[in-house]
Amino acid sequence: MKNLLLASTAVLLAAGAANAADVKIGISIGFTGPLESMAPDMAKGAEMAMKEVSDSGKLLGGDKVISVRGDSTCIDAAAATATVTKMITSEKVDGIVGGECSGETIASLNNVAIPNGMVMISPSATSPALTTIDDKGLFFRTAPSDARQGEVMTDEILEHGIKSVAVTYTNNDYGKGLADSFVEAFKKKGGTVTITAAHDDGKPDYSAEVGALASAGGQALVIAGYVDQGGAGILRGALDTGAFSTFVFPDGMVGGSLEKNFGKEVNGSFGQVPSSEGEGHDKFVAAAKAAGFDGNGTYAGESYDAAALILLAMQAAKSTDPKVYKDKVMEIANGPGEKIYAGDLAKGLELLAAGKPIDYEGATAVHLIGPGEASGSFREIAIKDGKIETVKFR
Amino acid sequence: MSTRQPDAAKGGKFRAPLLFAVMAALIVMEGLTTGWDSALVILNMGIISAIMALGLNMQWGYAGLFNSGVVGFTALGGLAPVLISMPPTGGAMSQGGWQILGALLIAVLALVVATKLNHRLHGAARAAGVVAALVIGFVLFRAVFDPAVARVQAINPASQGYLGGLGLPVLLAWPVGAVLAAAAAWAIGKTSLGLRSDYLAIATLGIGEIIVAVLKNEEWLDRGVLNVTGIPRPWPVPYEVDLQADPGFVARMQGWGIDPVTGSTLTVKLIYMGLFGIVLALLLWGAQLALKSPWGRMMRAIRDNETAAAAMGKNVTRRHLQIFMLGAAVMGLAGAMMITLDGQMTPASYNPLRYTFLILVMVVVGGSGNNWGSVLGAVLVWFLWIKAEAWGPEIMNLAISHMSEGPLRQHLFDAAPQMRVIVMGLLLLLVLRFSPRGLLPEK
Amino acid sequence: MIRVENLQKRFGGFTAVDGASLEIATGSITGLIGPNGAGKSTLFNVIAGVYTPTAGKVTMDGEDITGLKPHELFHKGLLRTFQIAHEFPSLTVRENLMMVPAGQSGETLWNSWFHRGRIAGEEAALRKKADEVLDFLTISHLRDERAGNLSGGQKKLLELGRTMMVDAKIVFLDEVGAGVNRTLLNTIGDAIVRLNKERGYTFCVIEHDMDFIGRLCDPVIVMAEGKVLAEGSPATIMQNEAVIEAYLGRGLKNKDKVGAAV
Amino acid sequence: MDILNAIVAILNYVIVPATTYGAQLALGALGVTLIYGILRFSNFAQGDTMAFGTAITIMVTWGLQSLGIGFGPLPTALLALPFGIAITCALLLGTDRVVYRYYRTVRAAPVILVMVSVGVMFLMNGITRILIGVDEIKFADGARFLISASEFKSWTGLTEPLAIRSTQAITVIVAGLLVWALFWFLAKTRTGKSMRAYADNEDLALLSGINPDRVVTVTWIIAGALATTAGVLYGLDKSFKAFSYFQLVLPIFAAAVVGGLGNPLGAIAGGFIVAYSEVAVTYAWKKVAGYLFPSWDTDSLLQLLSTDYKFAVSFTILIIVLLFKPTGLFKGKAY
Repeated sequence: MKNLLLASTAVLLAAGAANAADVKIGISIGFTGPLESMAPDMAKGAEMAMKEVSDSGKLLGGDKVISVRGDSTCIDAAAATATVTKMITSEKVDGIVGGECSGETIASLNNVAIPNGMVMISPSATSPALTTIDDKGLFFRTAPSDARQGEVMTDEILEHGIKSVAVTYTNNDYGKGLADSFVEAFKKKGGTVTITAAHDDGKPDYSAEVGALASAGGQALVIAGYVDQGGAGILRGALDTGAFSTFVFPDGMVGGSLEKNFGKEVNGSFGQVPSSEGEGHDKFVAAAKAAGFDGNGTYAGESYDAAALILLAMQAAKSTDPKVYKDKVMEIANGPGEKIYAGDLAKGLELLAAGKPIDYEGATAVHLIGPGEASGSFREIAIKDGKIETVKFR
Repeated sequence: MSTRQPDAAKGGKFRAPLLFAVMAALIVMEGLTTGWDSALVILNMGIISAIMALGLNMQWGYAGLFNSGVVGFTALGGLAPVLISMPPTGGAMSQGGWQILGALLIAVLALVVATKLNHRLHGAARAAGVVAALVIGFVLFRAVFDPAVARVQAINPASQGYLGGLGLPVLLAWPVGAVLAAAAAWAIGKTSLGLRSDYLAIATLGIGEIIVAVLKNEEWLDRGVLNVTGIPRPWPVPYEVDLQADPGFVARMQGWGIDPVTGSTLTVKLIYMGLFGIVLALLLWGAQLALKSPWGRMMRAIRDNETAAAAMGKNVTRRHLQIFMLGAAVMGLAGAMMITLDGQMTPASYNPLRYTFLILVMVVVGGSGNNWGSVLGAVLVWFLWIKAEAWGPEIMNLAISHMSEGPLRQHLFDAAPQMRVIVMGLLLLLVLRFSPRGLLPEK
Repeated sequence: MIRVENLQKRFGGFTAVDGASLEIATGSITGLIGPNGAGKSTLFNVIAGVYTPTAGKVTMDGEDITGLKPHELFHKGLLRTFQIAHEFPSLTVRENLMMVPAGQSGETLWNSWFHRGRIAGEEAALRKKADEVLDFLTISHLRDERAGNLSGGQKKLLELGRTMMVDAKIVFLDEVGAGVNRTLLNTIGDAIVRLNKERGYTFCVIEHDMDFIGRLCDPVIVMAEGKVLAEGSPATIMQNEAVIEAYLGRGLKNKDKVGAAV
Repeated sequence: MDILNAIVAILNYVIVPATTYGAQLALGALGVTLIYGILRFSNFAQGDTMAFGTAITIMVTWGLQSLGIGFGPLPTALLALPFGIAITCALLLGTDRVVYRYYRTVRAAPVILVMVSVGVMFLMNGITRILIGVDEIKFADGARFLISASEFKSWTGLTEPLAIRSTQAITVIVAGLLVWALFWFLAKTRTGKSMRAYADNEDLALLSGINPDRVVTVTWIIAGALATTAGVLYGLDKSFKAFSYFQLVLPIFAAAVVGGLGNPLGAIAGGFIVAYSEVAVTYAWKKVAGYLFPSWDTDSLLQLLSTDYKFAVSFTILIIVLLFKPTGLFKGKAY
């Protein structure tokens, strides 16, 4: 105990030694817990944006950006609240990228960020409940709400001539919310949903779920899950048992591991990711590869954009005070002005410093609507020859 | 158990005040170094953990019942604020609410009939009768239940889709949470308290999981994984934004030289602390009186030796049920308080590592059988659990600072958050080995 | 006092008690002996409510008490001690005694919070009674010791003391002498005789130490192979051919050895 | 034809996956039950022991693969398995020496040992993740299918597919061999007999000259081998993820308790009971019913319980069994 205390004191002293003029950005995502495998790529995405800005030396006259990682656990609202409280009150961060899951995000937003006037930009919380939250203009997200994706997916499926599908979703607010909005939209347009079955992430075995889905039948299987999680388990089971041959992949399922682990087995399947036309995505993936992580990792690009938005808004507002720069976020994300893609942050900072407007596109073609959430322009993808290929943009 | 150990209570009567002073000093140090907001967040959750630990201490410390389903009781308690204080969903009752309640009644009736048949009939007729009652009950239940649930869930699914609550003050939900948990404990106790130690531990582990599974999947009840957000605050607790908008408050804070924003967050947390503190004090008062009374003596006797206690005329089964329900009620109360503090119910967040095993560590570290020990252990362990999250990476940084950049270093850095579970494991093992009666041994 | 009729207890295929019938007279100190595996302990445990019998009946003063639970038997005045001492180790010696009496109002949670005055009065009386018992047993000096720290013999005394906290009608003593030194055994023996004489307790004693049985008990009941073999005064039992056979096996009839063996 | 289709559907979605899963659970439950029988406590750290053993095996597998060593059509991990077992056993024996042995010498109550195993669970949980991280890892190589769904369909002309993965076959075969070896060991060898004697009556066994340290050591070694093998088979068949293995302890306990703690035969039966009921109770029987009774048209899925309650199924069985047979179906022990 005593040694631990000494250690912590030493750490605190060390932390205090950082340059007071530095900009600190918190990253509050679930490094432990059920989505722990997604967190490292997301954090690295956000940190890449910070490094880019630091290296450029152009943020508010050369401020360095320091990343403060915190574990939100994704599922434990109390732990997430404690983490964010610590970030705001003791680390004195100037903005937060996070949280990861919707429930935890709502908790830290309501309990800490809003009362303290802190800006939070979530790269991955997609619950429609966040649309209506009274956030005092402090909360944004670079991932679109589930409601929009449900409609996009419906159109896509019907255009493929598929009338009846089975749906499985990861048993959390993302999966359930997406499945709900999809099923509603799909039924409204005349489609049939044979079964809506949940699957839990990180569970040992999915034979039962696959069995139930197969028995219910349908022309295709919609997997509203995560490609690094239970979604992969379901997909593997459905492929191996020959239960389904066509799959529909929402954003959580479209990622590097889909190509890597399934490849040609899912030829002919299709899906969509929140993204739009442009060079941003490719540039981001290439930069990520150079930095040693997977830019196609789920929500890695959104994390990059979340961090970049905060920093660019600071530059535009000429202030690191969240209460001031929060008003610039929408302006930067939605243009008008020169388009800034991933990797162009230095240029963006320069333009802003010169008083010129920019339209931040970033890695995921950021466009914020309504109360500050991604507009929901989607890239329809199809799997051809084991590769994810872009079909068109919606 | 550890009762044959030499008396660990060295330091005599100053031991407890001293350790509590250390605890206070840690919180104060946290306040001075990291910030008072953070210190109060830890303390408030620490008090709630202390109440959970008190509940578990009643079961494990007084009576020797190994309950590894704490998570289930806290989750059930957490349901109460939803049922009590959320506004009712318009039309939900007429759409299917009554029908759902009717279906539940059918389920209960089927169980009662099956139990009665089990007592009345014999041999093959018994098996056939019980199975028939259950199957017919189940089919009827599903026939009535499923369509009603579908209709309720169809009501504005993005933000409602459940029955909603009664719209009453949230403070009422605290005792209700206790009652809910106690009711569940009654049903569980009736079926599994006769089991021997390890079997009870495993059965409760499973039951805890079942309760959480129900809360996660019954959307008509609590929106399941979609979570219920915006649970109103209890009576004296204001909202920060209201305080910040109140010129009187802002002036007062500025008069004291405190930033109004910080002042508002601190005020809210302090009021919560007061509320929780009152509950904890009441519980401690009750638990101490009970433990020191002949009731406590009888409980300890039952824990020490069930056979002998039965031979001395004590109804062990009934007493076990009593203490099991009492402990569960306290856990349910803590669960309701926690959901009130969080302002939302997220059923997916209930995992056994955090809500069962961590509470167990608190009780053991504090000193099982000692109420003050549970409180001390809870706050200390909670403090450590939160701080280990920060310390883990820092210690790991120190350890790997000599290493050159590379995949191994990156790997170790990424693994650093796992240090907190290792710290907890070590703590539990060290206490069990070297101070099995905990920091504050039972008197 | 206690009448056992045709009692039978089977565990799976094994019959431990096979139709035993016996009677324990009011005011007696009845000894129950028999070779290992004779079924004494099982019989004992059936009477004490630990096991339910497969067949047969147990009555107490004419009332059927078959299959009652241990705590219910306690309320009928039937108390017992254990072969391996069953003290409450973390309670003090005095607490071990004070917990015994039934109907303490402090055993109700409500009273422990809101009727503390009444409890205090009852506790004072109980404490006084416990101290008297400890005096009687000559272990007053141990009253604040944790029972777990007592020696084997002291624990047996404590168990005997627990039966004195209430007005027991009959007390079953299970191998009270096992693992107890001679001096302490004499103390226990004296206490039993005094309780029998002064308070009118009926005792049923299982014991291997024949000296002890011979000094205390009359009559003595002998069991073998789940049945009652013989009953009578210690002296007649020692001479009984069937008893000797049961202890030493057929073919060995050297009576000199019997005395040493049983 | 329809009947054949119905049978194949049941085989494909119920029998084959449940048998594989059951074999994996059975191995895990055997470890739990052996430790309970001989060391007299429920080992809450079982799931994390499996995770640790698998993590080591995966690391050795990577090493072998980088050296270009393979195992033909079989997964390389089977070659690495002995190393995984050896290191896991070393860890378990070390844990026993440092942690558990003390409690045996002071003859602590079983429930204290359960508590201690919770501490060990925390520790192993952290160690495994620090070693190999938190990501999902797939390490199966070699041939993927014994019978693939499309091949089966073209051979038989049935509408229903049947697939048997090679990992499923390996699981059942290896588990079968291991169980046979374990029972042979317990029944025939001197050490095995002394272990059984020790489990039946510790004091008597000690009196008859059995060396308790040896029994304990052998028990941990067997438990380590069972846990590692179960974990590796499971990881081969599905994938490795530290979090899943922690979760796995729940059905494993259910299996061990349903069968009767301390009874090896019970553990195996329990494993299959839990696996089959999880799959069968949540299976939607609509398709099978459609084949068998073509005229019966129903909208219902004929699903007893939604898959959400998969875990609840095993524990409900557990509780029902405990109510009617408090020491499990095969008469386990209670200390």
